[in-house]
Amino acid sequence: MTEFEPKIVAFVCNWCTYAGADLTGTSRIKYAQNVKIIRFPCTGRIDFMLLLKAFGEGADGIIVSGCHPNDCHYTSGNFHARRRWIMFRGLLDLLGIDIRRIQYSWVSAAEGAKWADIVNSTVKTIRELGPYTDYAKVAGYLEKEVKE
Amino acid sequence: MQTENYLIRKSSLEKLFGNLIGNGKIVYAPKAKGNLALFDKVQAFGEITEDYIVTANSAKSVTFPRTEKLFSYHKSKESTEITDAANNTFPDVILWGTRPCDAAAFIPLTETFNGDFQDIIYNKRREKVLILSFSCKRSDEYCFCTSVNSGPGNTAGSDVQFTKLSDGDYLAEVITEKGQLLVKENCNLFEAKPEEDKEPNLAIVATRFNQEEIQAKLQNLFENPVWDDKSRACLGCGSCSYVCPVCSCFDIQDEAHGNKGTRLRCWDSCGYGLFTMHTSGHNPRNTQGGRWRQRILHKFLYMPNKSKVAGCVGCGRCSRSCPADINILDTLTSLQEEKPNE
Amino acid sequence: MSKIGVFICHCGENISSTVDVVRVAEETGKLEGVEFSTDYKYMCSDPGQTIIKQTIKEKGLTGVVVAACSPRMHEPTFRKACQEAGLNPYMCEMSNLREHCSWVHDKSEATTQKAIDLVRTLVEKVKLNKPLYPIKVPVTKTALVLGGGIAGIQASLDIANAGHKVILVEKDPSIGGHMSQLSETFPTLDCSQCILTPRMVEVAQHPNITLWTYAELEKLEGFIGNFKATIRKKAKSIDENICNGCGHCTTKCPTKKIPSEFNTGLGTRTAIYVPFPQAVPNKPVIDKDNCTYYQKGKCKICEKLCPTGAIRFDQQDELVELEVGAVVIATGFNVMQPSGFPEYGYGKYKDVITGLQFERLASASGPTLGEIRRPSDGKIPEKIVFVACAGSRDPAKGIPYCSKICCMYTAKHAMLYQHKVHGGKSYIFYMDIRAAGKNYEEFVRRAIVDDEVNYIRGRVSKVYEENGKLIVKGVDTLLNAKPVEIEADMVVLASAAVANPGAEELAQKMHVSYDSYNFFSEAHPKLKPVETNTAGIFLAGACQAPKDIPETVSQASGAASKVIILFSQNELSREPVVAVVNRSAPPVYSTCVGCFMCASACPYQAIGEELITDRKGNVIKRVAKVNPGLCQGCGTCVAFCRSKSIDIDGYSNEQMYSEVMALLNND
Amino acid sequence: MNELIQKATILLESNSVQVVIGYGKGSANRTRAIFITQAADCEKLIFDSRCIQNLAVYLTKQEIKKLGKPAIVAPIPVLRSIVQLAAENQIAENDLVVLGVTPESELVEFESFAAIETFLSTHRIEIEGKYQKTIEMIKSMPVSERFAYWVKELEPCFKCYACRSACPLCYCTRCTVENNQPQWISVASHPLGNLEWHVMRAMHLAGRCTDCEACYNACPMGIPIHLLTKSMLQDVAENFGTYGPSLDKLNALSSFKPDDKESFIR
Repeated sequence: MTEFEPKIVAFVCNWCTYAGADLTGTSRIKYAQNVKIIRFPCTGRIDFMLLLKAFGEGADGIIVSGCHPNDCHYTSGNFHARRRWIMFRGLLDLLGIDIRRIQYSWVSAAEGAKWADIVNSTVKTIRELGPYTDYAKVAGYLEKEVKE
Repeated sequence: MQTENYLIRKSSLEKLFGNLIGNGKIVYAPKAKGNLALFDKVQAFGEITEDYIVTANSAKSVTFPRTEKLFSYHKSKESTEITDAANNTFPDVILWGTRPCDAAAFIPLTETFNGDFQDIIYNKRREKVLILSFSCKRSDEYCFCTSVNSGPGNTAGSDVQFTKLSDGDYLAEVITEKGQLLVKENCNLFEAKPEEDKEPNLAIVATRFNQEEIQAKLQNLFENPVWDDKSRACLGCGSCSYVCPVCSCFDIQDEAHGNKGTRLRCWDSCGYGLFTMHTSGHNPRNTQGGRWRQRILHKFLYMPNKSKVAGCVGCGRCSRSCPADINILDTLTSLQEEKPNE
Repeated sequence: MSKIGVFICHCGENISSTVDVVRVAEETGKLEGVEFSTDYKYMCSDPGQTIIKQTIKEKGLTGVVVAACSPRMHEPTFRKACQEAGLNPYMCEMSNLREHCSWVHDKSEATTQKAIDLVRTLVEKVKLNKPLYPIKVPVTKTALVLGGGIAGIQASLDIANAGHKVILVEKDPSIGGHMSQLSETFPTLDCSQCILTPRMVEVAQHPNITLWTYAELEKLEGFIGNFKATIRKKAKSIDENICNGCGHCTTKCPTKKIPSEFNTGLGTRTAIYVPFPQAVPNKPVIDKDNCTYYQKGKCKICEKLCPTGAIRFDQQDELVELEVGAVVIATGFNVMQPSGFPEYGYGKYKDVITGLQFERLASASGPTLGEIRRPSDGKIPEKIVFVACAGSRDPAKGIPYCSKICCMYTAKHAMLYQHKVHGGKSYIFYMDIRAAGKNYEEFVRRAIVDDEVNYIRGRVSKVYEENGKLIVKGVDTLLNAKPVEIEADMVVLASAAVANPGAEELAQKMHVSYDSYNFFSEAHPKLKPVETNTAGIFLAGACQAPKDIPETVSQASGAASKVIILFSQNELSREPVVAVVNRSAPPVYSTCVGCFMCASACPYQAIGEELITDRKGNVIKRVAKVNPGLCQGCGTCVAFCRSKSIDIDGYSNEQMYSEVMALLNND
Repeated sequence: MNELIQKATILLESNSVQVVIGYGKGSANRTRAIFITQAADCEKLIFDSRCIQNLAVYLTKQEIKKLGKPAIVAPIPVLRSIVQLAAENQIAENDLVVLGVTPESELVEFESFAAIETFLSTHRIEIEGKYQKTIEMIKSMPVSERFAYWVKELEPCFKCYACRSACPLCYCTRCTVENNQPQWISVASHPLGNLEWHVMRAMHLAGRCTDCEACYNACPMGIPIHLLTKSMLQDVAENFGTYGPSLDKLNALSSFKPDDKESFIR
């Protein structure tokens, strides 16, 4: 049996985490292929609905990452994002949407190694949790071909 | 066919249910939820409630589901492959415990789906539905079936109608061949029953207006303050349409996932502002008054004009569920007093 | 219908060695709307760009995806190429196959599959791109330079000499910075002050430079070309316009025992003081924390003595708002206090000092007038030990990086000692000698060969006092790790160069990024070494990383030239990545309902209101409106808008949504 | 409620307002919103414990705005909504007369929205114990079970949007769900569409919801969607220390504190 390869989408800001992930590359630090990045100008731009959409389209895990507090390129986008995540996370948890599948992090442009660590540890967590079949069942209602 | 009457004992009713479930049929029946009764899939006889005037939702979703897959597609750069849902086989469904009004509602509903266009999916689903209605012993002030040519013991639309008799047993009126087949398959549960007047076992529902009169009046009531007056509190939601057993408006939606996708038919409501919104931003029906008028005219003028059947069976659900307490009977009775425009 | 061109770069072998680029081109070529796809060795090369340009013209492409390195590297390159071929530059997107794929994964099917996914995602995005046109904003041709060390001085002079106004803000009472504290400079041994002071004077006299000492940045708002800076001018307690700098006050001030910052605590100063004789401006300030009048309410001797009546005890800090077009950060560095290394005995033994303190001892203007004397008893040391890397390259207790300047200045210190103390013996404990620089290696050689400085490769394990001597115990790793013990009279620690204590706070005020050591981050380690991530803010000198003087001066001139380039235009073209509130035909006008939550969330106060009126002027609707000059394109408002009435060009709702869809649906 | 009737009559007679939005007799044992434009009709006004619809919803409806300047009968939940609507620039002080009604059925008049805010400071939102218990019960389920619980609870939702229409704070002219570029939320009322809709609705009310329960009361299927907003009210209070509506334009989600605490961001 082949190992479960989780699909993980990373929503990252352009200035810190995207640059940090660039540094991971420049530093040739290896990490798992499962995580694919979508670039946003700022974590403040990341609409909570996009995270939900990602699960709806079959993501097993999500990473959301941006500048550390006080480091936002736009001064406060990440502060707004943080409040939004606090609320969103509470709501998802109440609804039984598995919040262990969303890893939030602050990764600066200088933290190439931290980015690799976030990716690898998230992949590990999601591997342990397995495919997100609960959500896939709901999302795949029209297909009714969800693989258990 | 001629209606055949049988008697079914109280205890046999549960056996009948057991036989149906045992044969792998899908059964929808009223289930209690808080203060409401909802039509829902049931597995066990005990899940079914008897304590309801009508269910909060109607039974129409068995033939006209709120989300119906019409087809799915898979496209590539060169070609597109389509899987038509009309080729699907639909399951046998039994509606257990519908009220006569709900059963009767399938008549106008079927008319709508067989007008200029014969809707294959609707018809395939309809063929598979067996309607076992239970006549009404109780009614409330929202009920007005008798005003729309129906009644608490109306058998139109039902395959079999059960009426609870004073001794707790049931009169089973078999109206259709489908109903006959049911009796045949469960003949040990049905006993012969001589002709009996079921009226004493039915609720009394006062006649509040005359449908034909209203229909005639509405020809000339397009411009009338009653529409705005009676809909002033309307919040513009779609609950009246969605609980209505006859409302059949739908919206076509495509849900795409990369190169794959599905075309869906989803319920829609004339109560929404967006229902008639044009791309330009212009909206010919731009107030709730206009929308309320449309709802009434559609049911009581346009539908009977077109297909001889009114679009209302008098179940009163729309009034019961309206969050702003807009009462269709209020509007209809006050229409009776209106003088038509010259 | 979209006609997208996909161009996969091998980046030599950087991408192609782990990603099957031919397959990526093949697979993405099958995507709907992709008109053309190819791979090439170096897309950024001239021939590579030519392929893109020709394909745009020949195939009539409506969008381009270049799958190569990070967009942070080459997005401008490829956008320019598209523009040259007649395609709006914003119709070009980059997929990051190098930093985010080939460099972080091993060669495998999964790596190639990820590359395909990444390219497909950008293909779907670019289909929804729309042509954007640069936004023009005016440029205020005044530069703000923070820090009056050699970096700030050089940058100010260069900008001023190009004909632009400069406001130079220095937190201390005088400009000059660390360089003014140095004795001689390597590798030429010319006197630091001799070469610096003329520049300081030039700054003071330059008609284009406004010098504010004893002042700090309070707040910075706005954006490139249009910053609004608030400067706190700390109360000096004197009226600078009246003071003639006679110095009576400083000689008569009764509080005389304050350790002099300029002399690194090796000398003293008064409460009203000029930090050093060559200070610019050469006018005193009152140190309120140490002034008898401010502390006890009595004294005012200086006020009585002042011939011009310039003392102002009631002076308050003043906040001044400035409009500037660019900022140069030149706030320098600090020297790590080696108290975290008890084995060296710093702070315990008076004769264990830092390199910077040694500079003051060796300086002709220093407390010993340039004679090397022990702080404890004023004796001339016969044996002196220098410890290099006292904190540097020490991830455990100090800092992991190399402070870069210590090897050279320690060689210089030993050399100065040998020149000043004939017959003295000097020892340097070192890890490696790093002398890369013009004439640097030769300089160190001279110390070893001509001046007979004893270099010992090894670490010092302990310094302790015994019979008036400092016993230095160490090891010589070149002699089979033989233990070494030296009875020294003085020990000099080449303590690490670290960021200023206020650096983090300053970076946050200015919204520039900084590294984990609190040094300010350049926008690109190689190609944008003087820019920060915030447009219009530049870096000069050791605030970015430890640097020697020539390097600092070069970077300062580099930063200055960036400012001058910016000021060479009257208008600035800004990235048109800005938010827009939707508008539509009547009767809708806009789906905005005017709740203005976006406005309260906007970090730039870029959202105002607009009244939509009918022909008679009656207000029909009140909606939000974005000022594109102020909007910086963060998109926070977009995620806030419940009715999705505000959107951002370049990262629109549709684009981000389609990226999520495309990334997760590989069919 | 003679006091209320008198006041309404005076307002209409003096033409200080053109319409009084209040409660009147409804079907069966219900009450319903009535819109009185003639002073003589003021006698139809009633107020008792059955008057649970949140009338503030009408303040932003174009059909009601057309009637002229309104006076509104405002028990506590309506007052809360008025404050929040004011903070969100949807109503102006001079364009509205507020006829406050205390829980003891006494009439209170307000000189300004600020006065309403002050009044409300003594009538704070409190999540009733029974709801707290239910929320706790749900939260204590294993995650998979909790998800199944909600999927089942939301199953009857056929997206009539009565929850949205009845909510005074859902005043957008175009709801996210009506935006199809992109189609953020499935229009279909299948399990995913329902889940997405309710997540979105709750998130859009985060920091804004005034706990009037209009959404729950409106739901024809009796879905306990108010539990979502109630739980979020608790979250706002726990995390940001604010609770309930305020005239302050900065509500919980359009503001922040640099030292907001969280425990989950690495």
